[in-house]
Order: sequence, then C-alpha cells, then structure tokens
Amino acid sequence: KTDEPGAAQSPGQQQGAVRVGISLPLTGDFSEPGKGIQEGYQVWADRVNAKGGLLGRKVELLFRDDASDPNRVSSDYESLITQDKVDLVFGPFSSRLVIPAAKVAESYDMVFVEPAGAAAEVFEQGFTRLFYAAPAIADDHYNYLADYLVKLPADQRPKTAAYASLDDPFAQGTAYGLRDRLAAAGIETVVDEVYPPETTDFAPIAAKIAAANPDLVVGGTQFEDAVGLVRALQELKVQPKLAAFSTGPTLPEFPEAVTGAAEHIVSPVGWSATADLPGNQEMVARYKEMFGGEPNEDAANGYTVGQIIEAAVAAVRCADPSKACQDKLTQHIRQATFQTVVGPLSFDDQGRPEQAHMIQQYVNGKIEIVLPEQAETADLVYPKRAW
Amino acid sequence: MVNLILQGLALGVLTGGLYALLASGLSLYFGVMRVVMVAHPAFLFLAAYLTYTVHTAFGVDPFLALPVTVPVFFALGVAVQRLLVARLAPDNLAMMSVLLTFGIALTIEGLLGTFYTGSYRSISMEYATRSLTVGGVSLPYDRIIAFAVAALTLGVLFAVLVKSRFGRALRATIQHPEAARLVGIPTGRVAGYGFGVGLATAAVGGTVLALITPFFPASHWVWIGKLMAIIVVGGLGSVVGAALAAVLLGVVEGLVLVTVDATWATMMFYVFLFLTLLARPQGFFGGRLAHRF
Amino acid sequence: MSEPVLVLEDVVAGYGRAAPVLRGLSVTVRAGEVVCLVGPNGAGKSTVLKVASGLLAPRSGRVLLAGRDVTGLSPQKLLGLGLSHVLQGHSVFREMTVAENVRLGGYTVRDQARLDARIATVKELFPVVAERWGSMAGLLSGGQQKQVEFARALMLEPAVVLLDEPSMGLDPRNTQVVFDQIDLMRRAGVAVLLVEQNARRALETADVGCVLDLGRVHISGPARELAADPRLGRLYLGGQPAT
Amino acid sequence: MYAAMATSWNLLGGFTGYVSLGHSAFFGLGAYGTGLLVTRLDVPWVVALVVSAVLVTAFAAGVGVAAVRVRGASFVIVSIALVSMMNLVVQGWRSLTGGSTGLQVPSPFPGLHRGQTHMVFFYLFLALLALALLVWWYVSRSRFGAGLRAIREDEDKAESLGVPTGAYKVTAFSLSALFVALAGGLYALWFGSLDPIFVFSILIGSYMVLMSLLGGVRHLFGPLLGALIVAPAGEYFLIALGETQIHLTATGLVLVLVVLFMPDGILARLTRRRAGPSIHDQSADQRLQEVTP
Amino acid sequence: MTSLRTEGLTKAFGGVRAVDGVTVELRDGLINGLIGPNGSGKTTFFNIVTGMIRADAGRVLYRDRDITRHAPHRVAHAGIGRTFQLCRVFPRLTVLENMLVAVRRTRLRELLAGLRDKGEVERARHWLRRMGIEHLEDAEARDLSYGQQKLLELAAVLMAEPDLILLDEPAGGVNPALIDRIAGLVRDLNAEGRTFLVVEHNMELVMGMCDHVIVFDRGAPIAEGPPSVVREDPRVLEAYLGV
Ligand SMILES: Nc1ncnc2c1ncn2[C@@H]1O[C@H](COP(=O)(O)OP(=O)(O)OP(=O)(O)O)[C@@H](O)[C@H]1O
Ligand SMILES: Nc1ncnc2c1ncn2[C@@H]1O[C@H](COP(=O)(O)OP(=O)(O)OP(=O)(O)O)[C@@H](O)[C@H]1O
Ligand SMILES: CC(C)C[C@H](N)C(=O)O
Ligand SMILES: [Mg+2]
Ligand SMILES: [Mg+2]
Repeated sequence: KTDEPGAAQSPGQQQGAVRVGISLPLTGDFSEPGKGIQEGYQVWADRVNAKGGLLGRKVELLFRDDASDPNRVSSDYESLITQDKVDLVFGPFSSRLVIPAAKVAESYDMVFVEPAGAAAEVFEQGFTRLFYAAPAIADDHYNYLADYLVKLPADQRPKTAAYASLDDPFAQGTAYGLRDRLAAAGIETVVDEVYPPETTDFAPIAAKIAAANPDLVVGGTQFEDAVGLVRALQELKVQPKLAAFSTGPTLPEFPEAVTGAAEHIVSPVGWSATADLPGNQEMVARYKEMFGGEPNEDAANGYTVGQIIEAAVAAVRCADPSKACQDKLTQHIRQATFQTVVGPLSFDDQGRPEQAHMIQQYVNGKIEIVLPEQAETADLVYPKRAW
Repeated sequence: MVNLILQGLALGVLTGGLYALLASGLSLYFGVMRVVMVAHPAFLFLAAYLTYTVHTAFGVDPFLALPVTVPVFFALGVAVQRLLVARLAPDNLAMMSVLLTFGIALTIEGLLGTFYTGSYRSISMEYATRSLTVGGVSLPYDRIIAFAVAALTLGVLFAVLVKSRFGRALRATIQHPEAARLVGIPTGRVAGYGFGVGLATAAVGGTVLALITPFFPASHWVWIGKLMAIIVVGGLGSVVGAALAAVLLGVVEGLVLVTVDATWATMMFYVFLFLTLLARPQGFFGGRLAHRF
Repeated sequence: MSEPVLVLEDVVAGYGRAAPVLRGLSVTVRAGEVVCLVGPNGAGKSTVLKVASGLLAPRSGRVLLAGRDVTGLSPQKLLGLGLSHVLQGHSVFREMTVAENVRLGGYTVRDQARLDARIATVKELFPVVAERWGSMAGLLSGGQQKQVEFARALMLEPAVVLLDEPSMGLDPRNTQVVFDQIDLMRRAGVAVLLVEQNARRALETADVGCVLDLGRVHISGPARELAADPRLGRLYLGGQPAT
Repeated sequence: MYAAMATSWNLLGGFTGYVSLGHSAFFGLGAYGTGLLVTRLDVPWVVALVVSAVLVTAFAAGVGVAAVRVRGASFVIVSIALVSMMNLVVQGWRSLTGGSTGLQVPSPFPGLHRGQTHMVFFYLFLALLALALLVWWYVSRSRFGAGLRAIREDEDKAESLGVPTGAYKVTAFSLSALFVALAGGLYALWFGSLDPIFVFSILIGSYMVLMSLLGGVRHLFGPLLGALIVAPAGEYFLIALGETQIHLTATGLVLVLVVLFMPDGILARLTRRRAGPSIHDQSADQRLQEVTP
Repeated sequence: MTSLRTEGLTKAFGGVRAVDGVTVELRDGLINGLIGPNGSGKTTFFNIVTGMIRADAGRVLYRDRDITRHAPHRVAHAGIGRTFQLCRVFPRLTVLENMLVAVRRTRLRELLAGLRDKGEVERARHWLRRMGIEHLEDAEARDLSYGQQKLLELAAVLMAEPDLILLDEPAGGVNPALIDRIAGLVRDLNAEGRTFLVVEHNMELVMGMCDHVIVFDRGAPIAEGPPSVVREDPRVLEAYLGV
C-alpha cells in the first residue's frame, strides 16, 4: 500500500507534505468505480512523488470511505478540511456524491476538481470552484456518434431508435443527450424507458424493444443493467443496426459477462489506453506496475484530476488551504487548458469541460476507438453484426 | 401489441418461477420456524459467488457446482440455526430474528466485498444466450432452465415438508417444542436441519441467479423487498402460497413492464402487498390460526 | 407390592435463576399403580413431571427409572426407556392436522402395523378424533384438542405414564373415557403418575395420593383415605358438592 | 439526530412491540416535504418543517390503518416495503422531486458560516430530542401507554378489555412518524441535498432499531444511550477498517452479538430486577400448619 | 329485563356449523350457565357475542341495543366483559398495570390522564383485594401461579365495571379450594347486580351456582331451565351427562 488512511497522522505538518483529502465510495453501490478512482489518484501521487513532489513537497493522500452515502461524503470532507486541515481536496465518484461534496468544498472556499460528476445537474448548482476532469458532461458523451449518424446517407440512416435508461442522473444524461440530437435530426424515438436501479429483470424491457424493432438501441446504463439489457435483447432476438451503451462496455468485465455479444457494441469513452497523449503511456505503465492489470477509465479520470491540480499548483506556486491560494488555483484552472491523459481540457464558467468523448467499439473482440476520426484506431462497423 | 402482451406474460411466468424458488426458502423459515430471515438474499449471493468461484476455477458448468454448494449451505444453515437462531428468546423471536439476520446479512456483504471486491461478477454460459421461439414469443433458455430448476426444487421441498417424517417432525418442533421432545423428536437437530434445508434452497437459487444476472456484494438489498412482498401476499409460511404469489407477481410485473414502465412494475409488488393487507391480512393462501381460546 | 418403577429422590428443581420450585421432593410409583398428585396451583406439580420426564434437569436429587439412574437424560432417551409424558394445557401441534398429530405420537414406533392398530383404537375411543381426522388441530375446540393430545399419548404403550391434568376442559363423557383409560393402563401393569385438579374424581381412581405444597410432598397415603380426610378436603379438595 | 430518531422510533417499537424497519420512509418524506415546500413554494423553513411533518403524520395514519393490521413478522416486511415504495415514488416523480438527481434545499441561514450552521442545527436536534423524550415519558405514564404495552403483550386480550387497539396502534404509529418526519425535515434543511436512495434507506431504519435495542426499548433513555454508542462506533469501524468492506462485517457482528447477548438492552441489563417468581405464599404455610400431623 | 339476546346466530367454519341458529335470552341479574359437550360451540358463541368473530348470520342485542359486529372494544364499552378458556393476562406487565389496562370509554382526557391516577389505582386495589391478590400488586403477571392468574384476569375484567360477565371455564385447571372461592365471588358479584354467563364442565359448580342453565349440542341450544330441571332432561342426559 502506498498510503494509509490519514486518521493516524498528526495534523499540522503544513510545511511537510502536501496533504490531499479525498472521500470515495469504497463500499456500497459505487464501490467498484470508487476503487478505480482511488487507484488513479494513487498512481498520480506515486508519480509526482517519484519526481520530487509538488513544489518540492511530497504528496500525501488521505482517503475516507463514504460508503456511497451522501451524508457521509459531506461529513468526510468537512472533517478532512476542518480537522485534518488538508491542503487540497479531490472529488469523489458519481454525480450523486459530487454535489454534496462540492457544497462543503464551496463553503470552505476549496477548489474542487472532480473525476466523476458528469450529470448536467452538477453544473447547475451555482458552484464556482468545481471542475469536472473529463472531456465532456454526460449529455455530450455521444456527440460524435450523433454527428456520425446524422451525416449518414439517408438510405443508411437509422429511422427508429429505442432508448432504455437507468434512473440515474448520469446514465440518463448520456442517453438523453443522444436522443435529443437524433430526434432533432428526424430519427424517430419508438421506445423510451426509464427503469429504477432495483431492476433485475430486463427481459420485459427487451420485449418492448423487440416489439418496436428499432434500427438503433441506446442504453443509458451502468454495468449491471448494461449486461442485463444486452443479454435480454440477445435472447429476444432483437437485431438493431447499432447498439450503444454507456459505461458498462468500457469495463474489462463486460465482454465476458455478455459472452460474445459485445462485438460491435459502441459506447462513449473519455479515455483510451492506447491513445498517444502526453503522459498516458507513463500512467498505464505505472498502473500496471502498482496494481497489475489494465487501468480503466475511472483510474484515468482520477489521474486526470491529479494532473490538473499539479499543473495549476505549478503555475500559481502554492498548495495550501488559504482562501488566497485556493482562489488563485481556481482562477488558473478556469482560464487555462490542461494537457492530460484524456486529452487537452478546458472549462466553462460552471466547470463543464468543453471537449467531447470518443466513441469506442468492440471490433473483433478488441476495443477500438472509432470516432472521432483524429483518434480512431479502426473504422466504425455499421450495421453491426447480429448477436 | 398482442404479441407484446403474450411475451410479457410468458416472461412473467418464467420469472415468477425464479421468484418462487428464491422465496421458498424464506417462506420456510418464516412459516415453519417463525424466523424472519432478512439474510436470505445475502446467502443467495454468497451462493452465487461460490458458484462463480467453482465455475472459474474448474471451468465447469455452474450447475455442477451444486453438489458442492448445496451441502455446504446445508451445513452452514445447521450451524447458523444451532449457534445463533436457537439462542434467541422465543417470546419475540420474529423481531429479534430480523435484527440477527440483518447483522448476518451485513456480515456476509462485508466479507464478500473483502474477498471478491465490490466489482460485478457474472457467469455466462453459451446456452444462456439463446431462446426458444414459440408462436412469436421468445422463451430464453436460461429462464426456462431457471423455471425448471425452481419447479423441481419446490417439488422436493414440498414433499420433504409435507410428506416426510422429517417434515412432520420439523413442523412439530416449531409449533410446540416441549411436546415435540416428548414424542421423541430430537428437536435441536431437527430445527437445525430445517434451517439447513432453507439455506440449501438458497444455494440452488444462487446458482440460478448467477446464471442469469450479474451480481455484486450489495445486490441482495434489492431482493429483500420483493421476496418479502411475495411471501406476505402468498401467506406467511405457506410454501405453496409463496410459489403461487411469486408466479402471480411475476406475471403482473412482466405485463406492467411491457405496457407501462419499470417503476410501476416494481411498484406493483408493494401495491399488491398493501392490497393483500387490506383484503386479507393473513395472505391469500396461508391460514393463520386465531389464538382465541 | 410390586417393584418401584419410577422414583424421585430429594429432588430440588427450579426455573432459571429463580428460587427453587421443588425443595427436596420424593415420590415413588410402582408398576400397576396410579399415584395422584394434588395440590394448589403453583405448588410444583407440573414441575415434578417435567423433572421425571427429563424436560427439566433437577439441581440436585435423583430420578430412577426401573432401578436405573436416569437423572438428566433427555426426553428422547427416557421415551426409549418406556416413559411417556402428557403435558398440561394445550400442547397439540396447532398447525398440523389431527392425523399428523396422532401419528407423531408414534414418532418412535417403526412398526407400521402396530401404529395402525393403535390409531384404530383411539379413533374409537374419541369419535372426534376420527371425525376431524383431516382438520387442523389448532382449530378444534379446547376440549377437542385435549382429546387429540390424549389420543396422541396413547399411540405408545409405555411402562410409565405421566399425566398432567388430563381431564381439564373435558366434558363429563370424555372425562370418563380418560379415567377408564387410566384404569386400563393400571391393569396392564403400567405405572401412572397423575396430576389432577379434579381431585375427588382422581382420588377415586388412584391407589396412592400425595399432597404437594410449597415444593414438597407433605402427606401421602392410600387415595381413599386422603379423600375422606376433612381437613384436606377443605384445604385442597374443595368443599363437598353443594347439592 | 440519531438519538432523536431512535427515541421517536421507540414510541412505536418500545410500547407496542411493533418493529418497524421502515421509519426511514417517514424520515424521507419529512425531508422531501420540507425541501419541496421550501424550494417550490418558498415557504419559510419553520412553516415548511411543521406543515410537512403534519402531512407526513396524516399519511402515516393512513398507512397505519393498513399496516397495523398485521403483526410481528409481517409488519416488519410491510415496513420494509413502505420504504422501497416511497423510494420508487420519489424517484419516479421526476418533475416534482427531481428524481434520482435529488433535491437541493437552500440553507435557512445563508448568513451563517458552516460551523455556526452546524451549531444551530445541533441545538435544534437537541430540542427535538428533548421533545421526543418528553412525549415518551408522558405516554409511558398515561393510560394510553398502558394500553399500548398491553397490545404488545396480547392484542386480543387488550381489545376484549375495551382497548381500541386499532386506534391506539395507528396513533402510536403516527406519533412516532411525526417525530421522525420532523427529524427528516431538519435534516433536509441542515444537509441541503436529498438523494432518494439514501434518504429512503433501510439502513437508516435499522440504525434506529439497533440503537433502541442496544440501549433498551423499555427505557426512556435507552434509545438515546444506544445512539450515543452506535453512531461513534459506526464511525470508528469506518475509519479503522475502511480500507475494505470488512467494516460492514464488523457492524454486522456487533448487531449479532447485541441481539444474542443483550436482547433487552444495556439499561435493562444494568437495572435488571431479579427474575423469577419470588412471591411467598403465606396461605400455603397456614394450610400446611393445619394439615401436617 | 333482558340483558343479552341473540337471534339466529350462525357461524360455520368450513363444513363445521360451530354455532347454528342460536336464539337465546339472558335475564338481567342471573347467573346463567352454559354447558354442552366438547365442540358444541360454546366458546364460539362467546367469541361472536364479544365481537372477536363475525357471525355469518343473526343478531346480538345487549339491553335492546344491537351490537352485532361491533368491534371487541366497543362491546366491552357497552358493558360486557369476558375471560378466556385458557387464561390470558399480560405476562410482562405488573399486576397493577394489568388492572389499569381496562378502559371504559375512550375519552381523550381520560387517556392522557396519568397512569397513577389516584381514583383508578384505588379502584384497581379494591378489586385486587376482593380477589385476595392485593399483595402481588407489583409482581409481573407471568410470575403468578395459574390460579392467581385466573383471579387476576377476573379482576381486570371487573375494572371495566361490566354488567354482563362471560366466563369461559373459570374452574378449568383450578384447584378445588380456589374454585369454591371463585364461586363465592361470582355469587357476591351477582348479588350486587351483575349478570353472568358461565361456561363450565364442572357439573357440581354449574348446578350449585347457576340460576338458569342453557345446554348446547352441535351448535344449538337443546334445553334450558333451572339446574334441577335441566339435569333431568332426557336430551341433556343423552347428549351431555349420560355415559
Ligand atoms: N417455565 C417456567 N419458568 C419460570 N417459572 C415457572 C415456569 N413454569 C412454572 N414456573 C413456576 O414454578 C412454580 C410451580 O409451577 P408448576 O407449573 O409446577 O405448578 P403446578 O403445581 O403444576 O400448578 P397448576 O396446578 O397451576 O398447574 C410456579 O410458581 C410457577 O410460577
Ligand atoms: N377458528 C375455527 N376454525 C374452524 N373451526 C373452528 C374454529 N373455532 C372453532 N371451530 C370448531 O367449531 C366447533 C365449536 O368449537 P367451540 O370452541 O365453540 O366449542 P366449545 O363448546 O367451546 O368446546 P369445549 O368445551 O371443548 O371448549 C368445534 O367443532 C371446533 O372444531
Ligand atoms: C463518467 C462517470 C464516471 C460519471 C459518473 N458515473 C456519474 O454519475 O457522474
Ligand atoms: Mg401444572
Ligand atoms: Mg370452549
């Protein structure tokens, strides 16, 4: 282990390490991605420390587990800031936790860069110090795909689309972003389902989709439901020309969980292990060394947070919780552009990133980036093979 | 539309079978032993994880894990009963058992999270992705298998409880332990075995579940409400009632899902629960005895 | 006089950590003899039977069955040695049918033919048992449940029977059946330890009577003599019939 | 906050023996009610708090009529179902509640700094706790309280003695919901963001139960004591063992141990009267004097 | 004046007609007996009258007021009290608390009045004294002996000051000496103007205590009249007393 939870350490070593307070959902509903983010943070800290730290000070990460509970996330940040007197805070996972956490950070004037609060609502709370360290907010995840589909010649263009989305601000955001753009382009919405997180049986939803027999199936999903939906669609022999699901397919467990059905599924992805971006390969290598296995998007997002802060600290030359320093950091982040492992990032006034997600597709069992053209590693296969 | 409804109906029946299997164990503890077993779904997922381990380690079909999981769970059930449940004071067994098993559920979830991490696991077999098409209605094989396994398990359970000497001894033990001892029933052992049988159904249910849905340590919470609703509608303790209610609710859920939406479909469970309470608090199949002498 | 079959010697017993209920109690029952325990409510009569049948382990003292020390053995073991106990109050398995209840009485009997014969006998003795064979036992009336309990106890042919208020709640006809059965058992050489509040009736049937109070047997003797004792009559057996 | 909630819960659980794992439903409704009144209708916060608590109480009375028809185990299930149902409603009713995105409630004291706000709410919760304790104490001394306790012991019997059990139970149910709703409303104002999944969580409900139970359900200060122990203990496990999910296991085990060894709670343990009958019967002595030769 | 009148009360459980068209009338101020073989519907009749079971048909009138299908507590408020065949007290409440549960009317003011309301406590002590268990006031009810619990149950019923009291086997399982005492109490209370309906299998008690006896068989009255008449009635002899 690189870092222990900070509870044991004595406060007040201001001039020693730069202490970063983080609460993450290490247990509960979001524990899996929470873990990914944690690893991303750790890889980043490891690299910074290997290079001599921030402003010559070592970086020390203080983790708390909020058990995916918004109550806890705010009390965690509260105590990290007031009791542990951390110098900086990094965000937790999931829009649901980011909002309460950001509230706390705001009220203590801390800059708040977060790896995973993509839902549109996050940016509508009037936060002034929040920045989302990924290419795009949920609604814009499918932008490249939408452009692609809209530009297709009329005879190839899908005419009907079915949407099924998990009742979660992020997951719904992705599906609705695409839906709105496609609907505007005249692609008819034939099914539009929202299911609660408790849903375990996807066959009936699939049956509904089957009855509408759409050209395009879009899932606003996390992992479990993505797998459930794909399997159910497969069983009910729904054969759309294209199937897009968010989040689920980007996780390494996915292809195995749907046995073979993964082929040609597309999904938005903010990061790629193979992309030739500054620092990306270094991060992948370091991750492999530290944790074994491949990093995923969550880890990359965590790493990105670190990169942004690192650059900002380097630019304004301070890393302490004083309002002056935090103001400087905030200002810098707002106007600068950062070179990160997810590509260059810049932010609007509400902290929204202004870039876009890439689109990945399983081609011959491998994840390939198919959109946009600048980043593509393979061509988008359309229409998809039957599953 | 007609086709859609038929499809919903078919899926509902098949899912209902699965619900029936999952609820049967609960109904057993409840009716036969007056224990509210909140941890049952947690054990289901424990079984799912074990199946997963056996499946990935040896590459065998998940159903071949049953000869391992069923006896293990049986033994586990005996242990839980003898070491924990048996120590509860009988005067408010229902209440205490909720808390006890709630604690057990947390314990299991924590352990699963520690050993398997919080990530999703799933088992998928080739046959689980295909389906049988009858008159425009697709019947997925994995659901058919689940239904068949459920029916078989329920049949066996019913036979054990109602027809066998052991079943009689078990019920006698619960209803009047002192009198049961006096007719020569080894009550301690019998109660332990009863619990074991309940958990054995969890082993079977967990295997089936592992086959058709991905799971992670906290998955069990979702199931508690649904399964509980089923056994109340069916009449507490009536294994047959639970099975019928399970199929009924499965069908209703399926139909509502295809015609309205998922929120309403889940809501149906609770709507039915409250309707049951208003109309027939003892459930539709369970005969509660009036203690009014 | 025949051999003592069941002997309780200086038994001290109680529930939980509370003060003992039985404080040095001794009783002897011989084969072919009916011993009747009478005494006020809460004197400890039922407790005596529980100690004898192994439901309650005594704190001190011994229980002998056919000369063998069986103190602390489980009810199953004692049942195997030929001792059966009918509990006071309602001890039917409420949510099981009358049939199941009666059959459970013969839980330890493997010989199907013998069981069937006993079932036929009890059905004849208690018409209700036959009539309501398939009903849930818990739904029967109080007295009917009592009959099922007694029938259940008759499934075995034990050497020692402990009966705790078998006639409670029974109508006159069924009370008569129960006492007739007790008489039959005695003739078959069974040792019977009977607890009854219907004291006068019980002492008519019994050979020996024991007055239990405050956890000890204070007076015992031939049943008829006890019944005739006016002091006992007033204090324990109730006044003479008013009419 | 937890102390106030646990004490409120105990208004129902302690007197009537009805274990509700579903009190977080009222907590959540109180929170959402207050939040919605403040955000949608711009009602002053105090008014919002009171109005929503009253509405929730009325709702609880309605639910209570159905829910208290079942006893023991079924009631537990119903209460669990209630939480799940409310969760679905709030999530599903997007236009009003913001659905899964949650609801953001502005702080009633925008002028105050965060630390000061905490202090204000600390005193508010303290006041609520005091109020709940007072009511508990008052009820425990009233005939109403005696009736409720009788219901716990033997409902039919109580009814035959003229206790209108239905009305009593519904009243107790509503009363306890009232306080929980108030706590929920305060929480909404204090915390500022509401997320259906966590506000309507069975865990919150179970914490109330655990605290009451640990402290002792039959005692005025039982739940308070329980809350003082459980809340910090939970924190401790989380910090000490937070690296993995093993802290869930620790909590679960504590629950199991409490249920097994202290089912009546700490206070009961400390103040326990010597159990068992110790009534000396003088008349027996007299009788014996007369007969012993 | 009529105390209780029923018209054609009927209740069937499945195929069993437990109460079958019962039309009876109880006069005020009498001790009425209700006897009949096991399972003849006596307890069921009680349950219907007190609202614990709904009749399939028929009416129940109390002092000419229709109380058919009133909830049990309303029946209690109307002035009818009852005891149970197997005695029921609140085991974990103290004797005094047991007494204070009984409620006459549901007025808010009364409900919120302190439990230790002087007048009520005095009344409770008064009844306990009459039962001879006042020294047990602070004991938990479960620590009482069976007979004492029976007395407590009766005392608690009396707290509500009912005018009509239904007793289900008050002598069942009770020591004969205590039976005499209960019988004495019933007579005293009757002398004060309370009406009783007593189900009992103890014939000596019934014949000695009752002014009027009703005999049930198979859910319907087959005879009624003063004890001396009923006892000679051939139908009664056959259905019940005859052996
Ligand atoms: N399970 C028990 N736990 C605690 N105390 C008990 C228990 N059973 C009986 N007692 C107490 O033991 C004493 C004797 O009880 P026991 O049942 O032996 O009396 P009994 O003579 O059979 O009375 P009865 O004629 O009323 O049946 C009583 O004071 C009773 O309160
Ligand atoms: N809840 C019930 N369900 C089904 N049958 C019932 C129910 N209650 C009573 N019975 C039946 O109704 C008949 C009358 O029962 P009841 O209890 O009224 O008899 P009883 O006269 O009180 O008898 P006992 O003298 O034995 O107490 C019996 O045959 C009994 O089996
Ligand atoms: C991109 C994802 C990590 C976003 C996250 N699931 C959320 O809810 O906002
Ligand atoms: Mg006894
Ligand atoms: Mg009766």
